[in-house]
Amino acid sequence: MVAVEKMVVTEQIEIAKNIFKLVLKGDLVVKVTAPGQFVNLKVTESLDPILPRPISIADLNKENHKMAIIYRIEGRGTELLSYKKIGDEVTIIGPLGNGFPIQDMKSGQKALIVGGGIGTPPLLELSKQLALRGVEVTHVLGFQTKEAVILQQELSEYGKTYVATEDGTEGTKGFVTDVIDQYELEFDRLYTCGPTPMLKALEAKFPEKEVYLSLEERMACGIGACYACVKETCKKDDELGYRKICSDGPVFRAGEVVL
Amino acid sequence: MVAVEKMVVTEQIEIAKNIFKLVLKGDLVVKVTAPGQFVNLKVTESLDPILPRPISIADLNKENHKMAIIYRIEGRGTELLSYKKIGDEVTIIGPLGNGFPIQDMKSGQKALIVGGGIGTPPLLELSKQLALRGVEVTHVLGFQTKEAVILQQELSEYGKTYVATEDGTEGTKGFVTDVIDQYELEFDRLYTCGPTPMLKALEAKFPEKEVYLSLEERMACGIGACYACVKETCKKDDELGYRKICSDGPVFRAGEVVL
Amino acid sequence: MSRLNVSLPGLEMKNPIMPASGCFGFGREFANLYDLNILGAIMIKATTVEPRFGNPTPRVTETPGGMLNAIGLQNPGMEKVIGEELPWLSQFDVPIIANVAGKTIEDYETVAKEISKVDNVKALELNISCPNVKQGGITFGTVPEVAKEVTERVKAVSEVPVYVKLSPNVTDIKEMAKAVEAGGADGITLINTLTGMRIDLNTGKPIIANVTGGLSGPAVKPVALRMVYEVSQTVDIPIIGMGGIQSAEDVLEFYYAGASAVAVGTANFVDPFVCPNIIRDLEKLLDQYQINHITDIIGRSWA
Amino acid sequence: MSRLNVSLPGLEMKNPIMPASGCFGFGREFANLYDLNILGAIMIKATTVEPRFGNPTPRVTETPGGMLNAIGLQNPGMEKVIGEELPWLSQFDVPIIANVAGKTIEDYETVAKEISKVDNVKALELNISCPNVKQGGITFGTVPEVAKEVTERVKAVSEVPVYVKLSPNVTDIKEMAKAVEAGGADGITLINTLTGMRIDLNTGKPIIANVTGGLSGPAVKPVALRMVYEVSQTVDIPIIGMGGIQSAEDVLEFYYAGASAVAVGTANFVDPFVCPNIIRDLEKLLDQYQINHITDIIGRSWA
Ligand SMILES: Cc1cc2nc3c(=O)[nH]c(=O)nc-3n(C[C@H](O)[C@H](O)[C@H](O)COP(=O)(O)OP(=O)(O)OC[C@H]3O[C@@H](n4cnc5c(N)ncnc54)[C@H](O)[C@@H]3O)c2cc1C
Ligand SMILES: Cc1cc2nc3c(=O)[nH]c(=O)nc-3n(C[C@H](O)[C@H](O)[C@H](O)COP(=O)(O)OP(=O)(O)OC[C@H]3O[C@@H](n4cnc5c(N)ncnc54)[C@H](O)[C@@H]3O)c2cc1C
Ligand SMILES: Cc1cc2nc3c(=O)[nH]c(=O)nc-3n(C[C@H](O)[C@H](O)[C@H](O)COP(=O)(O)O)c2cc1C
Ligand SMILES: Cc1cc2nc3c(=O)[nH]c(=O)nc-3n(C[C@H](O)[C@H](O)[C@H](O)COP(=O)(O)O)c2cc1C
Ligand code: FES
Ligand code: FES
Repeated sequence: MVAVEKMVVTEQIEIAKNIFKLVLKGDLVVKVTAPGQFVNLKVTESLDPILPRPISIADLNKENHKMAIIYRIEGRGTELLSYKKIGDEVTIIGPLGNGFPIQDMKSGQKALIVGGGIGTPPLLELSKQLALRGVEVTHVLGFQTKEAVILQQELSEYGKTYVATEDGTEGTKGFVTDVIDQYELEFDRLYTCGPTPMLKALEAKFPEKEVYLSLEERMACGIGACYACVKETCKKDDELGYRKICSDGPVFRAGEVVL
Repeated sequence: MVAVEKMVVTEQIEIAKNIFKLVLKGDLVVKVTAPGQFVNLKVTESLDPILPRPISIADLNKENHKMAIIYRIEGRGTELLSYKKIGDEVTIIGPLGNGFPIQDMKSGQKALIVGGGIGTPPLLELSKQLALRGVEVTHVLGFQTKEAVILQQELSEYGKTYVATEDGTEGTKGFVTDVIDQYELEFDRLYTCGPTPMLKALEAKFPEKEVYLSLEERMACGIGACYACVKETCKKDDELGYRKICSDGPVFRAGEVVL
Repeated sequence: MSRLNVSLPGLEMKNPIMPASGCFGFGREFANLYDLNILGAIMIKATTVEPRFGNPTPRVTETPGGMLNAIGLQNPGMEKVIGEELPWLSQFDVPIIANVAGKTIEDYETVAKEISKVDNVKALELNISCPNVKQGGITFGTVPEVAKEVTERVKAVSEVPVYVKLSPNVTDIKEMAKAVEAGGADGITLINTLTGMRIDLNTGKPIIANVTGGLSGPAVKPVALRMVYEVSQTVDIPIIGMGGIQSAEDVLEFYYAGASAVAVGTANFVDPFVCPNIIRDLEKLLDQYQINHITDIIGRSWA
Repeated sequence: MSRLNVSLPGLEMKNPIMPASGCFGFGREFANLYDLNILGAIMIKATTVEPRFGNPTPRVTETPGGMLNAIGLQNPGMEKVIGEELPWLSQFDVPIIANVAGKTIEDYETVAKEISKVDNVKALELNISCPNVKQGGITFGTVPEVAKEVTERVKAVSEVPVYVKLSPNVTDIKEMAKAVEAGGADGITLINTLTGMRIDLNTGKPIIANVTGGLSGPAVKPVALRMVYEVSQTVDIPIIGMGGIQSAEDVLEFYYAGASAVAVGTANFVDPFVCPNIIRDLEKLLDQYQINHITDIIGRSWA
């Protein structure tokens, strides 16, 4: 169930250029049901900016009621967020969305987790939970350049982690798909989050496989009431013809909605 | 000359119920030329609220670049101001206005200083400077009730200080005019700042005397450019027919503008 | 006795607070958050004859103190709204105001006729003012004669009172109000959104895929108040005011301006619990300002 | 060569940034703060035939993301403006745009004729859109035929190019723009303020003594951008855009929408140094977005 809560900042660190990890404490954490869920975050109590920002939950610690989010400064909202100090309060609406399906993954099965840029954060909690289930996890992360690389070390804890950079300053030069080819990576299921071109490439590359994509769109309500964040379904005869990213997603099976 | 400066909070204390003293440090302080000048204060860098708040300078220390303002929580702006902590920055536009004339007051002359409620703060610096010139200062302060009394002690340092409260919980029961009658207070010049009914009463009571009133009006620019804060002149044949409170005032000789 | 209960044509309400159309879907999402029974009424999402997908995305963006939307009246169509959404909503003891939209007058008639038969639909809100639909829509809302005609024809087929929702994008809102009153409207709701735009600095192109969108939120509150003030003194039918309401204080302001009830739109996105919060705070505010009953203050600002 | 210089009818400007009428008086106060020579132009306070005292106070109040004003065109009258203010302004190498207002068409003609003779007045801005003057004013700005007539008659007597300032309080801003273009306008400035209102919770009465006031500031920016976008694609004369500009980024947005220069109003009250700051930042912004010259991006948002 969705709650609104003033959560307290317990940590704020810049983990890469303009990319921050913010740890928040509050009761809302215990309501999170799946990796890949997100929250809607009010960066200020004032009306400037007015709308909350959707940010994925990157790391969860239900026991001590903490969760981490990892965000990049994109505009004014995330900039203001980066000024929050330990002890400050942040109003959070969440948890939102359905997250990645993991209950049906069995010990010994292989999951390939592919992250692109600032799409990587929700994959951290995903990987942790999969590993906990005994799933064999492999990560492929794509970034523009060395300075933008995040979570490589954290993810390595749960499984082998490859990195690709567009300019070749770290890992394989090229894209995540180049890494997958290069190392002939195999999997029972692929989970991914990142820029749309990357998601499209993966969807096209593995038409026969089980691929789960986490999507983004500009949102208002975040709960499914305003129809801001819809995507058309791929099947033209779908009963609804559309899905809401916020409440039906943000994670969809590849082939469900038009990217 | 008017400057815009981010001044730093060095002190913030609640001196009476919902009334705060805020001390700010910055170079702007040395530009202040007279007691009774004010500043326009941005309570936030965001656009909520958007307009700066006019607040009088209550106390000045040019040597260490500090000034105090004393304000009451009236609405959202002053409420937000009250949350500022030591080390926070506040954007100040100022100094503004002309303040009280004191250069022509000579040692030994008598000044009666009359403050009403939250109009009292600018009178503190005024009294200090008059006392420094050897002027004999007497204060009469009017408040609604005991809890609202401010600056009684501070002003006592510079001269005798009477208090009136409407409900009689402190000092004389009644208004400042009652105190003046009761103690038959005499003066060469009267300076006052407070609610309009009080100013009107004083203006009417001493038609033959030199009375200086500090006025308020809703402002936008604070520098005389927008014509938000005009008052009609009393003399119908006045060349302009109006005065701007922000730049021609906020202090006027009684009889100059229509209250 | 409650100090907040309000009676308007067709509507017996516990309080004058209702979510605005398009900002609350058909209530399902918010029903997960709180008990909808506490609401005065619910204005459901615009309903058209056929299902509509709406506009391409991005459909929303933020502006200083407000937001733009160009949803494009996405809705599952009259049949599903009547067959699924309204029956589901009937579990709550809350009057439903059905927002009716269309491309032609016939569309309005069709939806109005069918949807007004549903038990829990206690009033219609004719959306003749949606700026985000290319055909029809906007003209109805800006030409007094056309507005009057739509109103008349819908009144002729509706089984419940008809409120007409006015667009603020007009030179003279009073003319529009008089026209729909003459057309038989039982009430007026206003304002819908102001047409606005925002441009992406990186691309130089409009952020909203539909190019322009409707501006809502606190930024438009002064315009909404002015229109409620003008219209309430011009017509004899009640007004449901909206535009930027975020707090119980804002509700008072709309009442002083002349509203008889209010709707809350954008604020539901900023805080999904805003409606229950306002209802809770409103009672306290009446005490603070020594108001006996909310209806006592309608139009207090009038000269 | 400068990347910011802009030529418009009558106006050779170092840059496209100018303070908006009514937000800068006649420049004296701001001249104490910075060298006015850096400005692209100055739009001076509305000038009428006779001196005007304006409306009772309170004349301004704040709203979410904006403000309301009802100054009521206070000004010292044509004679003093021509005899004192403009000569004083002539010390600066900055073109002056004289904002002309009146109650009757004859008033406009009289002021236009006289003020356009002054050397440093390089253009007129016909204020047919001030919502805060009870007689005349507002009608001129909302009826296309009347707007056209005022424009024609002023054009006939003016010795400098004439820009017409449009009101946003209209159903169809394109109609208005076409009318004044047909009337011979050399350019269009927009937007003036949106009519709005705010009520004092303690008294239940309007805060602005004039009851309603003009809404300006960031809150109106989306409406202003939309109108610049619409009008710039409708007429062939240049547009000076305004409404909520606070930063160099905002200036780019107006250029993308179709403006050929911009004016800054309310922001001068929030930061009196906003114009020099914008001019400084604009150059950097051109670098950041790899824009060669500011005029290259006019209307980039058009489809
Ligand atoms: C489900 C979901 C999960 C996300 N998770 C993360 C995350 O873990 N880390 C992270 O850094 N970013 C994440 N994003 C993107 C993040 O929401 C935007 O970067 C952020 O809203 C930008 O806000 P801003 O004020 O800094 O930028 P501005 O551009 O100033 O924002 C203006 C408006 O546009 C919206 N907006 C801008 N970019 C986006 C975007 N890409 N997606 C949705 N709305 C946008 C903002 O919410 C705001 O309403 C996620 C987005 C979605 C939809
Ligand atoms: C020259 C001058 C000196 C002042 N000095 C002091 C002082 O030393 N201490 C103090 O407590 N107050 C002083 N005031 C009053 C102070 O400006 C207001 O109390 C304050 O602006 C209220 O802001 P708010 O956001 O809390 O209230 P809100 O009511 O939320 O303010 C909304 C708007 O109204 C304006 N406003 C509200 N009340 C007043 C008012 N009385 N005068 C002018 N504008 C107002 C605000 O500036 C703001 O634009 C002074 C006013 C003036 C004009
Ligand atoms: C996302 C969104 C969708 C809307 N959809 C509708 C709609 O379907 N029908 C309608 O009449 N108004 C619609 N509106 C307008 C609102 O009902 C309301 O009139 C307007 O937003 C002003 O109120 P607010 O400032 O409280 O949001 C919509 C507004 C928003 C923000
Ligand atoms: C206090 C004030 C006074 C104004 N006076 C005038 C005026 O005399 N003539 C005029 O054409 N516009 C006047 N305007 C309108 C502005 O020039 C401008 O069109 C409007 O404020 C929108 O721009 P902004 O949002 O940058 O303020 C005034 C605006 C304000 C806020
Ligand atoms: S953001 Fe409102 S439906 Fe998804
Ligand atoms: S506040 Fe602008 S002239 Fe006084």
